[in-house]
Amino acid sequence: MKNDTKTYTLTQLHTSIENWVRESFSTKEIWITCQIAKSNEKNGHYYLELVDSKEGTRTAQAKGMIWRTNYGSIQKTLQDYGLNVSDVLKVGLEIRISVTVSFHKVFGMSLVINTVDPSTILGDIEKQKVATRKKLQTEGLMDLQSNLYFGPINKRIALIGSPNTSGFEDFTTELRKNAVYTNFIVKIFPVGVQSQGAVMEIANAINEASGYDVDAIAIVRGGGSKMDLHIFNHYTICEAVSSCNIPIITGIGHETDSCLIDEVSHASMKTPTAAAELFYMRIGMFLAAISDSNKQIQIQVRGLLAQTSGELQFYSGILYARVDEILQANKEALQQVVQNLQYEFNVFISSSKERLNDQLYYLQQSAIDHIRNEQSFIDTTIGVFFNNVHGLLSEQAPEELARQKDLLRIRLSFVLGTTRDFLNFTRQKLGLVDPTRLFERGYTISTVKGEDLNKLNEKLIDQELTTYSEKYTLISTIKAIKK
Amino acid sequence: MTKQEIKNLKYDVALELLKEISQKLENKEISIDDLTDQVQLANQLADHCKGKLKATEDEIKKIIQTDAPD
Amino acid sequence: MTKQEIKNLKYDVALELLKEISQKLENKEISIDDLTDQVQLANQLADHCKGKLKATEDEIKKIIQTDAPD
Amino acid sequence: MTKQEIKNLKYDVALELLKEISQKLENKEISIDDLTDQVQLANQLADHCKGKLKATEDEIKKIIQTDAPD
Amino acid sequence: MTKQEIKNLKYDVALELLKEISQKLENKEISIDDLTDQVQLANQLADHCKGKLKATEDEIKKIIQTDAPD
Amino acid sequence: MTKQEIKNLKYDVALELLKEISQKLENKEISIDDLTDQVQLANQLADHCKGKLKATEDEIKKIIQTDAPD
Amino acid sequence: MTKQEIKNLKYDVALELLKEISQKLENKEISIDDLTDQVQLANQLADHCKGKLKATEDEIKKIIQTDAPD
Repeated sequence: MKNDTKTYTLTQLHTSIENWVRESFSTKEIWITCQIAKSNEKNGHYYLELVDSKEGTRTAQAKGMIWRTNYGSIQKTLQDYGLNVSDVLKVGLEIRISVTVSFHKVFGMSLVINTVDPSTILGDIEKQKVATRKKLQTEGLMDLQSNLYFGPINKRIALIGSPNTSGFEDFTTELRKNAVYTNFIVKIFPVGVQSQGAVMEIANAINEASGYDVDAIAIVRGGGSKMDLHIFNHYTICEAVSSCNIPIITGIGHETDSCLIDEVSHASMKTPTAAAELFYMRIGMFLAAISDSNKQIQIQVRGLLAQTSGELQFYSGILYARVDEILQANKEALQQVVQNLQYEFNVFISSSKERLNDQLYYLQQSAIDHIRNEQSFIDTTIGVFFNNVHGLLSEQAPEELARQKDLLRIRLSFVLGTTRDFLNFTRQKLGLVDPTRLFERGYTISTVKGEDLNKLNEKLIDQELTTYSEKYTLISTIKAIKK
Repeated sequence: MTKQEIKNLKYDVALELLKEISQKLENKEISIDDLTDQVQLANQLADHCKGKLKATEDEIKKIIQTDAPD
Repeated sequence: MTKQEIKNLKYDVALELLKEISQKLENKEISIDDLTDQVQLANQLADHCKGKLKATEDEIKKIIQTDAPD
Repeated sequence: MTKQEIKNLKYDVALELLKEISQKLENKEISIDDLTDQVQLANQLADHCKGKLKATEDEIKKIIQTDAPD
Repeated sequence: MTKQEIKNLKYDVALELLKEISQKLENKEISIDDLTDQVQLANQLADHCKGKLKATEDEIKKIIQTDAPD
Repeated sequence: MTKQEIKNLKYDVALELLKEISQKLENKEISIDDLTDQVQLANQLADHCKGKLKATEDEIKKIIQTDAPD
Repeated sequence: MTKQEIKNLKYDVALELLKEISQKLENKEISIDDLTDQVQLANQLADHCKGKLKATEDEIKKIIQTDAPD
């Protein structure tokens, strides 16, 4: 590092910047848009943290402040538009402001706010209002209240407001102290119109009040800044008003634009006092209108009541007529069921009888069939039997007998034949051995000592041989034997 | 089955017995010797059933009649 | 078998005997000497069976008739 | 179902039971043995329904009449 | 065997005797001396059998006929 | 709905309920079992409405009367 | 043996004698001296037998013939 380079103190540097900033910006008024990230008040001064961001990322940040000396003029400008500084310097709000850039040797850069543009804030409120109105229209909630019947005489009033505020006092005082009519019964539903939970409180109060026997509900507020009254543009409150079946009269003190609640309620008056006036004036006008003649009043009242009670009678009438119809229809239905039941009973019994009779008849027929079958079986059996008996006697047995007799005859003739043959054969054989016959034919018989030659074993030489013939008996001696 | 026993039978049981006899007859499972008895029994069963039907009918009529003037 | 004995026979028994005789004849198990007796018996058995059948039928008809007017 | 039980029945339930019996009869799901009981029950149910109708009618008449002079 | 004796013979016995004579002939067990007597006997036995058959048939006819009108 | 609850009803609400009952009746959506109660309720609602009307009438009369010397 | 004696002989006896002579002749047991006598006797016996046979045959024919037309 070279030592010959020129070196300054921080003070010198800051002094230089301070001078440059003063020269360049102190007389210039610059308009910027930014968001309030932090807001603090101290000794009448406001210290803010201003930021700018793009897609969730901070792109710039600076200190901002409103000097006590400047506060008055800013407040005055805003007041003309029904706004307060305190409304405007709320964290999260986008604002358009004119600033002067200043630089302090110790505190660095800061933006001194000279003017706040109310139109940006008002534009925001307007935008929300438009969106909420559209939603209410879409849901068909805009005209519900205006269709409710708001009679001329509304004695019982539910009052929603913040007690001890001027608007509240104005309303109640006006009801009590007027020359027309004061005999009101007021049921108070206190709400804190400025507190954080004001929206829910008011909506709950409306719902609660609608459960009471009151003729109308009054919602009052003794004026306030545009931001203060902005809660009356809130959807939750408007929705509660629309859904309420008791006519709601608003008395919210505002000089310029009305709030959405005024648009959805049955009637809206500019101030709480005016709202109170509406109540007693209606009675007053009604009384005035009917004051000329008592009779006329009676007629008119009766007419009015008749109109209302006509509807009642109509529905009551329908009711009783329908009850009769229902009873009659039920009687007929019951009768139908009972008749049907009796019919079914009869059908059941008679079909049971038929089935029983069929069963019995079938059984009896089966029994008779069974008998008939047996009869024909016996007839067949005995028929076959007799047939067989007849066959045996007239054919089989006689044939057997005849066969035996034939066999006997055959055998007999065989026996006789063979016997005859045997005898004949014996005779022939006898003929062959009969010597007389042999000699006749020229044969001779020779014996030795009366014995057959063939039976002799001894030597035949020189033996005496006797030979028989037809005519002679020869004696000779054997000389030689030839074999 | 004695008359008394038949008398004590439920309608459904009696009808079932009747059907059984009928079935047996069809299958020739009943001897001629038993036939008369079985037919007699069947007849008694049928009478019993008829009686039950008649009684039921009468009761129903009675119930319906007492109901009628209503 | 005496007439009385036959008379006391059950239908089934009588029919069985009849069938037996018929069978025996068919099988030539009956001698000519016994034939008359067997024919006589068969005849009596058949008569008996028929009589039984007739009686059964009459009884059943009677049962059915007493049943009819119902 | 005892008389007391029937007495405690709602009209709609009784009517439904009545229809059920009718349905069962049509489908022959009821035995002859149970028929009398069922008829009796049906009758009691019908009476009960009639009674309820009558009572309802009377009560309504009373309600309307007390209302009438108005 | 006297005629009376033959007359008392059963059909089966007579037929048997007839067959025996026939058999004896076949077996040459009959002497020519006895032959005439035996043939005579055989003839009488056959006649006897015939008679028996005829008588049996008549009796059976009688049995069947008395049965016929039934 | 107790008498007290009815008493706290606004005229319009009571009339609305009355209309609802009327509508249900017309559509036969009410069981006989609930009929008496519904009629009773309807009657009470009607009475309530009538009372409200009457009260209104009376109040008006009173107002007129106080106003009368005018 | 005289002719008369032979005539009284039974067929079987005569046949037996004949067979004996025949046997003897075959066995040459008859001496030449007796031969003629024996052959003579045998011839007479054979004639006797033939006669008997013829007579028997005739008688049988008669018996059978009387039977034949049957």
